[in-house]
Amino acid sequence: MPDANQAAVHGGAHVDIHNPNLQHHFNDMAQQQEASTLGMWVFLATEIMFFGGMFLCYILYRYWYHDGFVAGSHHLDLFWGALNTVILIVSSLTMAFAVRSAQLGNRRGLMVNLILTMGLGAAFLGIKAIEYSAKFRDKVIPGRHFEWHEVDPIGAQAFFSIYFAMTGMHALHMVVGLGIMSVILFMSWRGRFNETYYTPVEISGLYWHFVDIVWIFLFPLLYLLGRH
Amino acid sequence: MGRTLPLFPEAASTFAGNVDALYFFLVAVTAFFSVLIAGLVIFFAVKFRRRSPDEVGAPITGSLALELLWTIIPLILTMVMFVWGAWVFLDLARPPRGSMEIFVVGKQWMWKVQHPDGQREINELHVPVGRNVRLTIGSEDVIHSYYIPAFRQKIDAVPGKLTTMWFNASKAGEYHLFCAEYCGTKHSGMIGRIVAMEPDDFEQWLAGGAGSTPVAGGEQLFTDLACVTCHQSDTGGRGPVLNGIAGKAVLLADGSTVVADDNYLRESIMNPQAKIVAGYQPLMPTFQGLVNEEGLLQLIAYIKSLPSGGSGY
Amino acid sequence: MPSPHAPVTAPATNYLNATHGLASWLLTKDHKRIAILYLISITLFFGLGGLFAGIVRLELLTPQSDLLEPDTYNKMFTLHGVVMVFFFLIPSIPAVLGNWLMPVMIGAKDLAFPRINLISWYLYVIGGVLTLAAILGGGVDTGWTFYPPYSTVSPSHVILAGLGVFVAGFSSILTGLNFIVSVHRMRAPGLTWFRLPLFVWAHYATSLIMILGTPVIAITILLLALERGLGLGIFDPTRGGDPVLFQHLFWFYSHPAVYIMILPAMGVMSELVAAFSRKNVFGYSFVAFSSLGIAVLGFVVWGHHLFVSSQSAYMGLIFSILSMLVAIPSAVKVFNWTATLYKGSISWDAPMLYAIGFIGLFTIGGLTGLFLATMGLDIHVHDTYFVVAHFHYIMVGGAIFGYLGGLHYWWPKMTGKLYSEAWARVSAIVIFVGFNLTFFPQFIVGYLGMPRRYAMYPDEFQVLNVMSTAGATVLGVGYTLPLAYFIYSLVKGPAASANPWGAKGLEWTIPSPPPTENFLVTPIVTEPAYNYNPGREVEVA
Amino acid sequence: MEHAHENAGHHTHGHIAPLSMYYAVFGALMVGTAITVAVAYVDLGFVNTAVALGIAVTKATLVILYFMHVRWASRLTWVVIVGSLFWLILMFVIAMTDYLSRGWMGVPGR
Ligand code: HEA
Ligand code: HEA
Ligand code: HEC
Ligand code: CUA
Ligand SMILES: [Cu+2]
Repeated sequence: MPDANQAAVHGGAHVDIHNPNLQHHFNDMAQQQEASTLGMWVFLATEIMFFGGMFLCYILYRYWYHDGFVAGSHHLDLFWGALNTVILIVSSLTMAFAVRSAQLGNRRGLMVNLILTMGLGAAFLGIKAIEYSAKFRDKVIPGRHFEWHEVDPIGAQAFFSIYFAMTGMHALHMVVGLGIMSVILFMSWRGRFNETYYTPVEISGLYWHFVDIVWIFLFPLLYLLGRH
Repeated sequence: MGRTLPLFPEAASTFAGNVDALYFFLVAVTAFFSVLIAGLVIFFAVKFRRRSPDEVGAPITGSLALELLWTIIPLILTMVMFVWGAWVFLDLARPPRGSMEIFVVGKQWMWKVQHPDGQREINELHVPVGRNVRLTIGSEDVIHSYYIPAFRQKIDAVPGKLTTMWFNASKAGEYHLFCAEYCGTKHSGMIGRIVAMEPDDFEQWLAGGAGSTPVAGGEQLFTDLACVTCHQSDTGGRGPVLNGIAGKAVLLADGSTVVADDNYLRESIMNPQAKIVAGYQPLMPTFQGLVNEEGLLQLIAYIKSLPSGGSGY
Repeated sequence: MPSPHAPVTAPATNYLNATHGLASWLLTKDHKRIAILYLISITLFFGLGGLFAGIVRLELLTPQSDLLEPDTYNKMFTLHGVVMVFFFLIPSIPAVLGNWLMPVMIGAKDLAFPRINLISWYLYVIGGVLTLAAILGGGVDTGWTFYPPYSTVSPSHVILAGLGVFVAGFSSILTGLNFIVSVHRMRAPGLTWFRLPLFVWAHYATSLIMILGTPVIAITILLLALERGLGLGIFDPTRGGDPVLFQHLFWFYSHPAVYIMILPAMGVMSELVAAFSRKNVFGYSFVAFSSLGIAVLGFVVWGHHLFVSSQSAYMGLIFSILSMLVAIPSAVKVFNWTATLYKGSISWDAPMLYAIGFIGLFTIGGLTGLFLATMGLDIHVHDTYFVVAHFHYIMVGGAIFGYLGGLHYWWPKMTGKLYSEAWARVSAIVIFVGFNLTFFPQFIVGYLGMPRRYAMYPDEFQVLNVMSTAGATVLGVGYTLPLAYFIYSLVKGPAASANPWGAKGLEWTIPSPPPTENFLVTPIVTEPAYNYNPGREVEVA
Repeated sequence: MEHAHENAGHHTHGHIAPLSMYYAVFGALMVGTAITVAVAYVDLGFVNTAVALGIAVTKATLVILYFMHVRWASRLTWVVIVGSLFWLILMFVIAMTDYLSRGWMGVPGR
């Protein structure tokens, strides 16, 4: 290959070679930013498949145990579920604002919005905890002590197994999200971001929105279908 | 200690020959391509060996004609394999009507068998030569697999459902029975014998002490488990009459229909509320834990034996 | 070794000696050093997996279970499978050779995310430690496939081992992610897709499988752990679950995963065949696209593991025909490599011996895969030694031969040292002979009907099993030889020139071993890969 | 550094959308949520499911396109998203085909 024709650093790139945020193995900020966002999207693709495995379980058992699933979803608290949906959507909005503030180099806006986002995320988890404890009280925890006096106990148990697996995984992602947000908040407090460099904010935002999207599906699938 | 070196398994069922023919076809294809490719590689590697340190190869980049050739020929060959394999498979998979039906239950680590006439065996199976035999297989605990190499036949025993296999023994003799799906500690001890007997010998064997038949056992259970309280033609009302439902389409409460095959009957007993029969309430309790897999098979046999019924096989 | 081409004295500092101390290795972000970390760790796990294999083979010397209790035997083959698959073969080529070479081959200073690359190695180690903990705590006995409901009730350390696999899975996801982003965003100027070495294509395809498949096994194993640990009812039929659903989810990953194991080896093969016949790979674009074809088609054939599992017969037929189709791109590759040799300038160096071995053994392994994909036949041979022979032919005869070939080929580049060519040839031959003696008899004993995962077996299978055990002994010796002369070469081996094979490719334009940043000046690529005859490109029919 | 700013501004800045867009999308998401909840109280048979899933898909699409800026993203990003969703559906379809076609042969376990 190009034994003979190795050339100097490729043209046009050295302009921002001095940007302190440029890692040495990238040619320029554009390349670095594109790589990071692509990386995040590829990671989200893996997340889609990760949750996808549980959605497949959901589809199959809903098809098998229609009545048990309907009965199970009647047992969930629609009020809390809907409230959590609203909370997450608002948090997505504040997250989007956080990214926008970062794009504009508005550090205060960035931090305020991050804090709002985190607060909403924590509220979501708090409500989830309330819901979970109600389930414990009603003894609809799958396993040996599962109690069910309505139709199709086996199907209902399958429903609650899926319910806990899916919402549990989702909640775990929220917890991770809160961790990431704390780091971003810390970094922005330290003034690490400006309008030329805010990629971490942007890709953390992508993650947060993804977790929101998962809930956008979980809410109707678990709480709503077959209700009435 | 075995000092023999067998190279080919005994063939003792009607379709063993078909499976073996297919096998030989694939062996031939494999041998042909392996020899062809190994031959070419070695031939080229010798003929075009490097003769001076700076020598380079000829500038050949490719050939569309060759690419097409070695796409299409393997494609054709694999399609032959598929069609032939599917043909053999469909034969292996579909028990003919009127087969003699034997119930098999796998549990860690044994195979329990009940014949239609009531004989029971463990880790053995006596069958007559020349008759279609159909096994209905369940599992008490984990997944097992009923495997008779000499018959080239195998099916998993899956807990929570029933599976089927059939064969027609073509040669009297004793053959291996293996559990082929890993099932825990004594998986390799979950083995036994298949004894294929001439029809006369088999009749004699049958005569030697039968217990109660599966149908009779099922009838007994039907009373003991109080199924009768709801499912009796004259009590009318609580539960549907079971006469003649086996093999027929059942209309369900949500408007769909299912065929009442063995697995539907099984589910109706173990998880009755998964599918509610149209016009009835979900009253029937689950019998999970109250009846074991053998009992289930007997109940199913009994339901299928009810007048105007028929399994459809 | 051939006559060293244009000997270049290596510069005083290179990536190996640029910094010193353990911390400089354990905290390195240099893809080449991470590759070395991987090399060491997977070798340890290979030794461990091989140890378990040795125990399995020893037990199978006699029909009775006399050396081991059946329980111990079950743990041995389970651990052998788990360690070999998840901790050796899946990371082997991608994480060692791929990590080392991908940035170099695309003319970059490093992978896109060096820190994530290091994290991925740590995840691998954590996964390995969890699995080791499971082993030391008494082992697992579910088989590497972890099928419930047995795995839900098995009295062994399923959750711990499962967690190990789960964590190692994320290591593999991150590697794949890094490769994909790097290939898209980090290629040197002029390095268009169709100028990439086929090694890069193969790794790109592998990465697709890693990112789309691995998460599914992660969640599957997690669900299994939740079922076992917390009593959720996902796969257990007594709680309404379906054990066959686990099999679907498991094989949705694990069939494509077998292509994670073979595609990188195929990438190595393309490099070896080109370098040792000094010729461009015949039908470059067909070989390149067949990698993608295998990756994509490989995702839709998983049900061929479920032919007797009570899967619907019609779905079985669909899986069968799709499995036939996935064989076509593999066949295309084999034929193209063979054609590459035609009118080449072929040297018989050790890497080429492995390459030749690969072609033959992979052909046999692949074609016996077609026996299994043929439904009427798989009913009989499913879960017998025929299957065991099939996958060892591909995984040992194919993937490991590819790995060893690649390791021999790039060793001088990675370490700057030359190993003993004579010993390398001897070991290639010993491994080839030992391998066939071990696994060929298993085809026969498999068709005879000997089920796999059997600690005891009927007497008449003994002779074939003795042959197999004898072969495994030879094979084990064969594998220790490279270990010995590679280590020896590090101490006493002569220094390697920049391009000892006279091969083409960006990696051969930089010193051996290269400096930390690979290229002091970013290369500009102006020609296709394997351009051994600049300016003379002729198409012949 | 001034140059750096300019150059980076060309390549690295994602699209900066006006605030009004965010509010509009947010409003749509809220309305969608309200509709799904409301529809759940009316029995429309299978239409319930269709509406609920339809709205969920729409909401997700809005989030992806606007909050996650995919509308302005490179073609490659689109490929990644569409590709992974396609893969997911492939898994659903193939696995469910097995379950739906069980029993067609009329042989239990086939
Ligand atoms: C690297 C690993 C690897 C690879 C690449 C493959 C490749 C293939 N495998 Fe294999 N397989 C395994 C590893 C692998 N397998 C493992 C580990 C198991 C067991 C898992 C377990 O249960 O523990 C298994 C099990 C397995 C089964 C299930 C068996 C059973 O349990 O009953 C099946 C069934 O279809 C199968 C088929 C195939 C096919 C069709 C290919 C094809 O991709 C092969 C294609 C290659 C060729 C065809 C050769 C090249 C072609 C030519 C030289 C030209 C001539 C070509 C033609 C005429 C077509 N494999
Ligand atoms: C990458 C995959 C891989 C590899 C390389 C191997 C390698 C070998 N395998 Fe393995 N095998 C599997 C994957 C693999 N196997 C899988 C997935 C299963 C199924 C498991 C299950 O059923 O769940 C299986 C099952 C399996 C069985 C069937 C067990 C059963 O069903 O009961 C047997 C039996 O002979 C066997 C034998 C061997 C042998 C003899 C080797 C030999 O090639 C190994 C030779 C290697 C050595 C002897 C080590 C050499 C030593 C060194 C290199 C020194 C280095 C040491 C240190 C640095 C400490 N294997
Ligand atoms: C408490 C009353 C009750 C008892 C006891 C009972 N069943 Fe039922 N069974 C019903 C009702 C009601 C239905 C119809 C609703 C449904 O499908 O669940 C039914 C349905 C069935 C069906 C499906 C019938 C069809 O037409 O498809 C089968 C088979 C069956 N029962 C078998 C049994 C067996 C075997 C037992 C005993 C082990 C048993 N039942 C005990 C009430 C009962
Ligand atoms: Cu029962 Cu293996
Ligand atoms: Cu496979």
